[in-house]
Amino acid sequence: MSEFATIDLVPTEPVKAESPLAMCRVDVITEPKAQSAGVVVREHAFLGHLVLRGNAGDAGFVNGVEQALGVPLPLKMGPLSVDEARGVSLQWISPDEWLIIVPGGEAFAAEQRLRETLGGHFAVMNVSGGQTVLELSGPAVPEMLMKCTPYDVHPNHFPVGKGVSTTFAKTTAIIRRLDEDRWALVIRRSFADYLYRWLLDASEEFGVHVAR
Amino acid sequence: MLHIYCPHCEEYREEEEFRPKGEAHIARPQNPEETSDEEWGDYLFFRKNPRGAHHEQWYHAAGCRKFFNVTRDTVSYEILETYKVGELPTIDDTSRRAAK
Amino acid sequence: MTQPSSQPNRLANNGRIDRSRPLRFQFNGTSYQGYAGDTLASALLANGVDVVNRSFKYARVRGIVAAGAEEPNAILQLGRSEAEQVPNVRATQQALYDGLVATSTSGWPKVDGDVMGVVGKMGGRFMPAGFYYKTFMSPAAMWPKYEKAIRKAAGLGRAPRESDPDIYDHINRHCDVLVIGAGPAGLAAALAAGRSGARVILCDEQEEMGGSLLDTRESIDGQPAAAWVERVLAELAGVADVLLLPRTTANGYHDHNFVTLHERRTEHLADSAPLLNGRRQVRARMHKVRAGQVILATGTHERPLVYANNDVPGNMVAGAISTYIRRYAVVPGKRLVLSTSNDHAYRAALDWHDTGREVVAIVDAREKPDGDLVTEARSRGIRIITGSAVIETRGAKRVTGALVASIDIAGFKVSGRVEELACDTVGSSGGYSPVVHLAAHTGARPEWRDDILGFVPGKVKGQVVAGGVNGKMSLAEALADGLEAASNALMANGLEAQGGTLPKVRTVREGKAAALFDVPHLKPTMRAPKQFVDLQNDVTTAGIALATREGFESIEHVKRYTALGFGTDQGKLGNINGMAVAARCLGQTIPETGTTVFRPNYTPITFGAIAGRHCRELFDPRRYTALHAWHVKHGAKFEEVGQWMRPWYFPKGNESMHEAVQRECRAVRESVGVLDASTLGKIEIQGKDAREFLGRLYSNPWAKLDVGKCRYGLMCKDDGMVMDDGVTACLGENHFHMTTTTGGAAGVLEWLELWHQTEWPELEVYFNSTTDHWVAMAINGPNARKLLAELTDMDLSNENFKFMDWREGTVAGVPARVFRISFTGELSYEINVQANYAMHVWEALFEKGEKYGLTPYGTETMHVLRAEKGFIIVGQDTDGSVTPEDLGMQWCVGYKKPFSWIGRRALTRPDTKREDRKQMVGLKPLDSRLVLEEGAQIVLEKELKLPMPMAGHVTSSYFSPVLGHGFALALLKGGNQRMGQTVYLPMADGKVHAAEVVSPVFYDPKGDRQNV
Amino acid sequence: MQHYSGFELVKHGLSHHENWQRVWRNPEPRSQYDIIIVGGGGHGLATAYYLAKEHGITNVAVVEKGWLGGGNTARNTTIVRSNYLWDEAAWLYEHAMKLWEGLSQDLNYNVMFSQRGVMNLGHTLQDMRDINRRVNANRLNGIDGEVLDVKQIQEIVPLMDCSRNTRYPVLGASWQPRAGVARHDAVAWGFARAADALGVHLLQRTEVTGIRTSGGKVLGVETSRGFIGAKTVGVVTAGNSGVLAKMAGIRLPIESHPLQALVSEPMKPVLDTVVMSNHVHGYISQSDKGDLVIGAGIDGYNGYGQRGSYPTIEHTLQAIVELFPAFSRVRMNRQWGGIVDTTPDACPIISATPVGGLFFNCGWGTGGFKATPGSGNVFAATLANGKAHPLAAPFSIDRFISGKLIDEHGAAGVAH
Repeated sequence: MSEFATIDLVPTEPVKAESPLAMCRVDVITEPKAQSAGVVVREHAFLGHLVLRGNAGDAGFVNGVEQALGVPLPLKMGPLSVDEARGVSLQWISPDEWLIIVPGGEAFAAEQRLRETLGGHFAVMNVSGGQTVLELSGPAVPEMLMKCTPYDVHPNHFPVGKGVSTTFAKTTAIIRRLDEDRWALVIRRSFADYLYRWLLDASEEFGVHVAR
Repeated sequence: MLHIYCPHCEEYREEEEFRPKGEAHIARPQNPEETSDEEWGDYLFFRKNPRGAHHEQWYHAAGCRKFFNVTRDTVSYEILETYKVGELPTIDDTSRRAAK
Repeated sequence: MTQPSSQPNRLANNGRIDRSRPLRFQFNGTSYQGYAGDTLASALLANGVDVVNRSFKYARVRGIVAAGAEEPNAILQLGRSEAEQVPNVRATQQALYDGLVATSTSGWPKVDGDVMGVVGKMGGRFMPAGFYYKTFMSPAAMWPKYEKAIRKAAGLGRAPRESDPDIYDHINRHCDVLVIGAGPAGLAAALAAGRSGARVILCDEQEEMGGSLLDTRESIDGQPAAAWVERVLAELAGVADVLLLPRTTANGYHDHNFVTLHERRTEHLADSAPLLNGRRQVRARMHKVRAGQVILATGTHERPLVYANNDVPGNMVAGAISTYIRRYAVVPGKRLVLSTSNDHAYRAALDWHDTGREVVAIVDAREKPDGDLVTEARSRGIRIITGSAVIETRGAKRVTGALVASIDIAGFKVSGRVEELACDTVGSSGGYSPVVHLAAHTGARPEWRDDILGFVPGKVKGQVVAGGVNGKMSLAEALADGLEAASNALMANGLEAQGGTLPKVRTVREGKAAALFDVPHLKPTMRAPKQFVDLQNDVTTAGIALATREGFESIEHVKRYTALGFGTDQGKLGNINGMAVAARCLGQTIPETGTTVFRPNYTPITFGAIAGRHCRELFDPRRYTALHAWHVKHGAKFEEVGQWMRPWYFPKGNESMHEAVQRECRAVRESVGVLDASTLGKIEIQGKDAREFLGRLYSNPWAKLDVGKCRYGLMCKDDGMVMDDGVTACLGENHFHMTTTTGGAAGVLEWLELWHQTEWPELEVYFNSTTDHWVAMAINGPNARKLLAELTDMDLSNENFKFMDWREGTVAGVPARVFRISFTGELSYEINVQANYAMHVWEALFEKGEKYGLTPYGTETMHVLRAEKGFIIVGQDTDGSVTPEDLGMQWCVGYKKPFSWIGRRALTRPDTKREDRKQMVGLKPLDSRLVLEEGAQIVLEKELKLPMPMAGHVTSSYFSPVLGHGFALALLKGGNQRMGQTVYLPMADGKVHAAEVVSPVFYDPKGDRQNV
Repeated sequence: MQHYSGFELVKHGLSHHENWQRVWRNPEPRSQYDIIIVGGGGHGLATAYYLAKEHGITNVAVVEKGWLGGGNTARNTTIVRSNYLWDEAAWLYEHAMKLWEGLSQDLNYNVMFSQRGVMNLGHTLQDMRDINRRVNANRLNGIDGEVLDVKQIQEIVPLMDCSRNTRYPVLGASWQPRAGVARHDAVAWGFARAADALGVHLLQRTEVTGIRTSGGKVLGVETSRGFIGAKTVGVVTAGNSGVLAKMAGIRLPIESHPLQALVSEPMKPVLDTVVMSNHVHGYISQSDKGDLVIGAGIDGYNGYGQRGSYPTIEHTLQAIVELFPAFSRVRMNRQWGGIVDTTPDACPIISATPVGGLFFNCGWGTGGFKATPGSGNVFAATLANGKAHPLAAPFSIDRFISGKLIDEHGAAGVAH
């Protein structure tokens, strides 16, 4: 009798997949060209999203995570742990919770590695179907974000490589700063339509381009 | 609008990220079946509701999803300290009077 | 270009208006011309318009008295089209734009020939403060008619009756230093802070920054003050972390230095926001600022003196006269009499004199005024009457003369003979009140200072005060105070002041002001002509005297009884004078009488700006499942549950809801139907204490649930009342999958976290929401197994996949967890797959399901089917006052569980033990075609006699196609004892329905159908 | 008591209003009263008035730390209705409603009670079930009320957006025609004037600093003007009940929260009834002066600051603009906060206490103003007889021990 039920939810043979934005209807004027847009929105769909829970005070856990994922476990709010090349990121959500994002289809492997490496009290939960990532770029992104969140996005307060979970319009979102002028949002599937509409509306004055 | 220091996120966040949860440090009786109706009613409903320093529980709903405690003046709304669940407050009205 | 002659009061040169940009506008149907840079008020004065409104209570004619936010009279209606109407615009704060259309907000048939005016003149005498409390009482039946008349007479402008064409938004800002007010102190502070590398926001409510520097006679660094303003603004504009916000009013100062700044972005351009590079722009934007330090540099408001008939057009605040002359090149009259208690107001006479128009006299309340301005006035040969004041003005629609008399301030009486001076304008000044409003918003009581005869702000944490609002009245003091404020604010932010240099100004020597507020008259207060304290609300010295004599002695009582300060100007001109009058009537000092608490907003703000973009589809999130597009495509009608949009029913052709639901029900009972169950909350639970934890939160036992099994659970609050329910599956020894109600999901997760974090942190368990991760498709009906078999290789045999089992496998090639649970009582499988692949599986189901007539069904059919089985819906069949036992769910209560689970103790309280509590029963209407109304109240007596005792109510009610009759679930007092009895339901239409009390399980009581 | 009428106004007008008498005296406290009422708000003053009028007890003092009617009486949104769900609450509020209907005449003071109707909107199917349930219950309790469909709503409130375009379309409403609004300050002043005329002492600027007891019985109150004795003390101090209870060593099932309200600038009549929506959290009416009077739910945290959080104001106005898009250009003039004492079941506490002779009337939450005459009336009877008036009995503090709550949070869930 097993302690945990694990399952790879990605079909072996390819079937139609739909991202949370598949149903969204766009009804604001968008810029035809990314160059002329103040805000460019691009979805990174179908990535692997895992929630990791565990005891940050336990060195075995901390080292185990790094061993399993190849990136160190962030131990405080803010700085992301990222391996751009492998498309792996690790974000502190709370003192005993982290968000792992891996390339599409790799969530199960990552979970397996963690379960093999880690001992004691921990949890790994797959939420890949429930979240998606929106990349935001363009000169107007910071000001647009100020219309969405009370969190201070000034470079002094929100340096490159930081990620926070905060209030976004009338729901919540994770905001990440990827580099000087690239940002990312991690949003929940069922709120995707609302947030997408909100984003396009907030971006309208700057000119918004949706990259597909 | 309150500006609240989250002891887990270790920075100030806007009130909109949090939800107030009422009086803190209300422990559930260890042996509920042995409590009198008065004791149980007291645990469920009766509150200190002070005018002054209030030890209250908040939930960082949009952030780290942790419950934590706040000592807040219910008249000036000044936040005197925030501390984690399991820790004890260092400030109450007596200590504030002494400090003055 | 038209000649200034078309604007009789416009000067040929000077001023900050642009004579090369004439603008046409309309006021009360007449067309006028003004210039870019005008306010509506300055343009009206330039055109010699004296009467702008009728007063609120006495309908007296009123003109413009001030030049800014403190204006009480010039409250106008703006807008050409119906949708663009804006009520109650203050003409002194409205920039003129081409095509502006304004009308008075009162006056019928026209503002300067108003019939109410007659009523006012006569009736005024019989309408003292609070008169309506004393009359309109009998006969009682007449009050509604009186009230109708009162309402018609009241109010200023009118609301539009069509939707606002404009949009508004919010922006969140953070800064080290927020400077409010861009006058001398504010500019000096912002410059110093900006140069020191701080994040600075500087806002000012006016069209142009500069405040008093835009119309001062003084110079800075040897140049006109306005030139210094331009230099400072230019430098600040070049600093990256400095944000300049003109046309932006700090309207609310909230806790912990949170300040709302209302920026008017297009109100100076047109009735509604024009497009900007082809894109919509917002009419107004609310900046929500969290500031490290707030520097209040809000300056002062000049107090007019209070004397008889001080409301006749042509009576103005002295400083406003200077503003109109120097800033707008408008002289609001021909012959000026100035009545003052201080030196500063002499500027008005000098500015007037500069234009070549006549200054009849300066009437100074002081015996021996001196000081530089006095000397200059003397040197110009202007007549100065000392120890005196204007005690009354003459004139109907414009001042024609002023009665001047020497007065004894201490004795509060006229001490000498009265002289009448012919004039058309009376400027008055009783001193300067610091603008303390914002500081008062956070609860800080203003403090009185005798040296400046005014209140200054009380202490607020993180607030620094600078300039006039800090009692530093002269230009030199204000600039220095601004610098000091900046360095204090910077220090508090851990920054150091750099490059702050004090500009050079020549100090103007001013003599001490006299403490004069309202001016004595020859007649006693109650008999003298009206002396207005609060012009907008027609509050007079007599009204305040009456209030205090009747016993309204607290200033709050005086305010409320007389309406002092309740206008849209919040008493900016009148409050201090009113307090002074009350103080005199009560024989107290002003500080003893106390101040009143000012509230947000500093000046009124449109609802739209406060609401921002959070309206219509952005008012609140709508949540959708991954299958929503399919539901829409297939004509679903939706029901909103929580924020979720759930298919309610799927009408075919022109089916009614009833027909559709009956069809869907039959399909499920007879063949197979499918429900999108994705909105149910899902919580994944891992950890070796997960089982123990479930046992503590659920009312029923969990110790012996095997891996591969599911169980229904009830959750209670610790008061014993049901809060949520759902099925939880044991995925592994230390691994569970919990489901909750759709609306309860977030609350339940928070509930689990609360108990774990605050009561039992020692339990090794973690929770996380997986609601959005999974899509759940519930196939229900006798053919459910056949259908599923076509899409999966799982062993679906009843032996190996029993009711309340779950199995793992693939469905339509997609990895899935399948739960054999049923909310309909039919053979049922709930297929859970990762949301991204759900549409593929759903479509595959319909492909294979065609031959079985697979029918999509919505929440309404689900409700009927579950109710036939007596399954409850938390929130519909319960209301926070229902225990598991009330629901007859003792089978779901672990009385023997070792741990006293949440809610257990409450079940033994006296009231929860009562036999006659409301209990869940079924109701069978005696008329089988009848469907009882949900919410119908149950009584035990057939004949109606109101009031009559009620025994319960219907919680759920439907027509059952399979039973062939209507049926209902109800909560009924002592219901368990009433089986078989007949109860009655009296309805609004007078009908009284009868129903039999039966078991709540109407269909397949043994549960055979779900076990096949 | 000097009589008020239109005729008197004219008469006094001719004498320049120089002969109006004081509406109440400022007496020196006696050392002993039969009954002391702590709290000079609407409820306390009404209690004093009915003690004198209906029970002939005039040796009564109302002890007020500030000015009469200066608490929530001066800070509420003046809505009066009685369409509560549960019998006990409905009976109490209907008792108040009947008193409201003759109050101006009874007090000879125009409290401007305007029965313009109150509408509670439903936006979901469950809202409508709850509305049906409540209206049916009201009808059987002899309280007026009906369920309106969208068309009927539109006729009563033409400016409201009843289309499907709103985020939460209106599905229907409950409607109580006899409900309405009143002039809040006038209620306090009217009761004060009438009570004073019957001999009651109104002691303003007199702060209670302690409650003196002996042998489990109350002896009187310590005040800023010295000790004042009485064998019966009734505490009616909304927003301060906890503080007073502490003085007597009693705990209450009460938490004090800010309740915010706001008004627009005055405008010509545009809304002739009271519209409330619990689902989108906002309610609105128009005062006789022309202001739109707007409120919402309470703020989440405990507070005695008479101000709340800005987001509450934002959400409220979002709801109002959602219901009335034409009001988007209307401007908010002033906002403020009151302090409401909330109980776990959103019903008041009218109760004896463990201290003999000491009674509390508190916990009215957001519903206090509408109950003013009824609350004073039953509390007066309770104080006069030393035992609960039948309508007050169910509101004893014991219910929080026995569990017999009157849960208006439940299906009724209608605030204010």
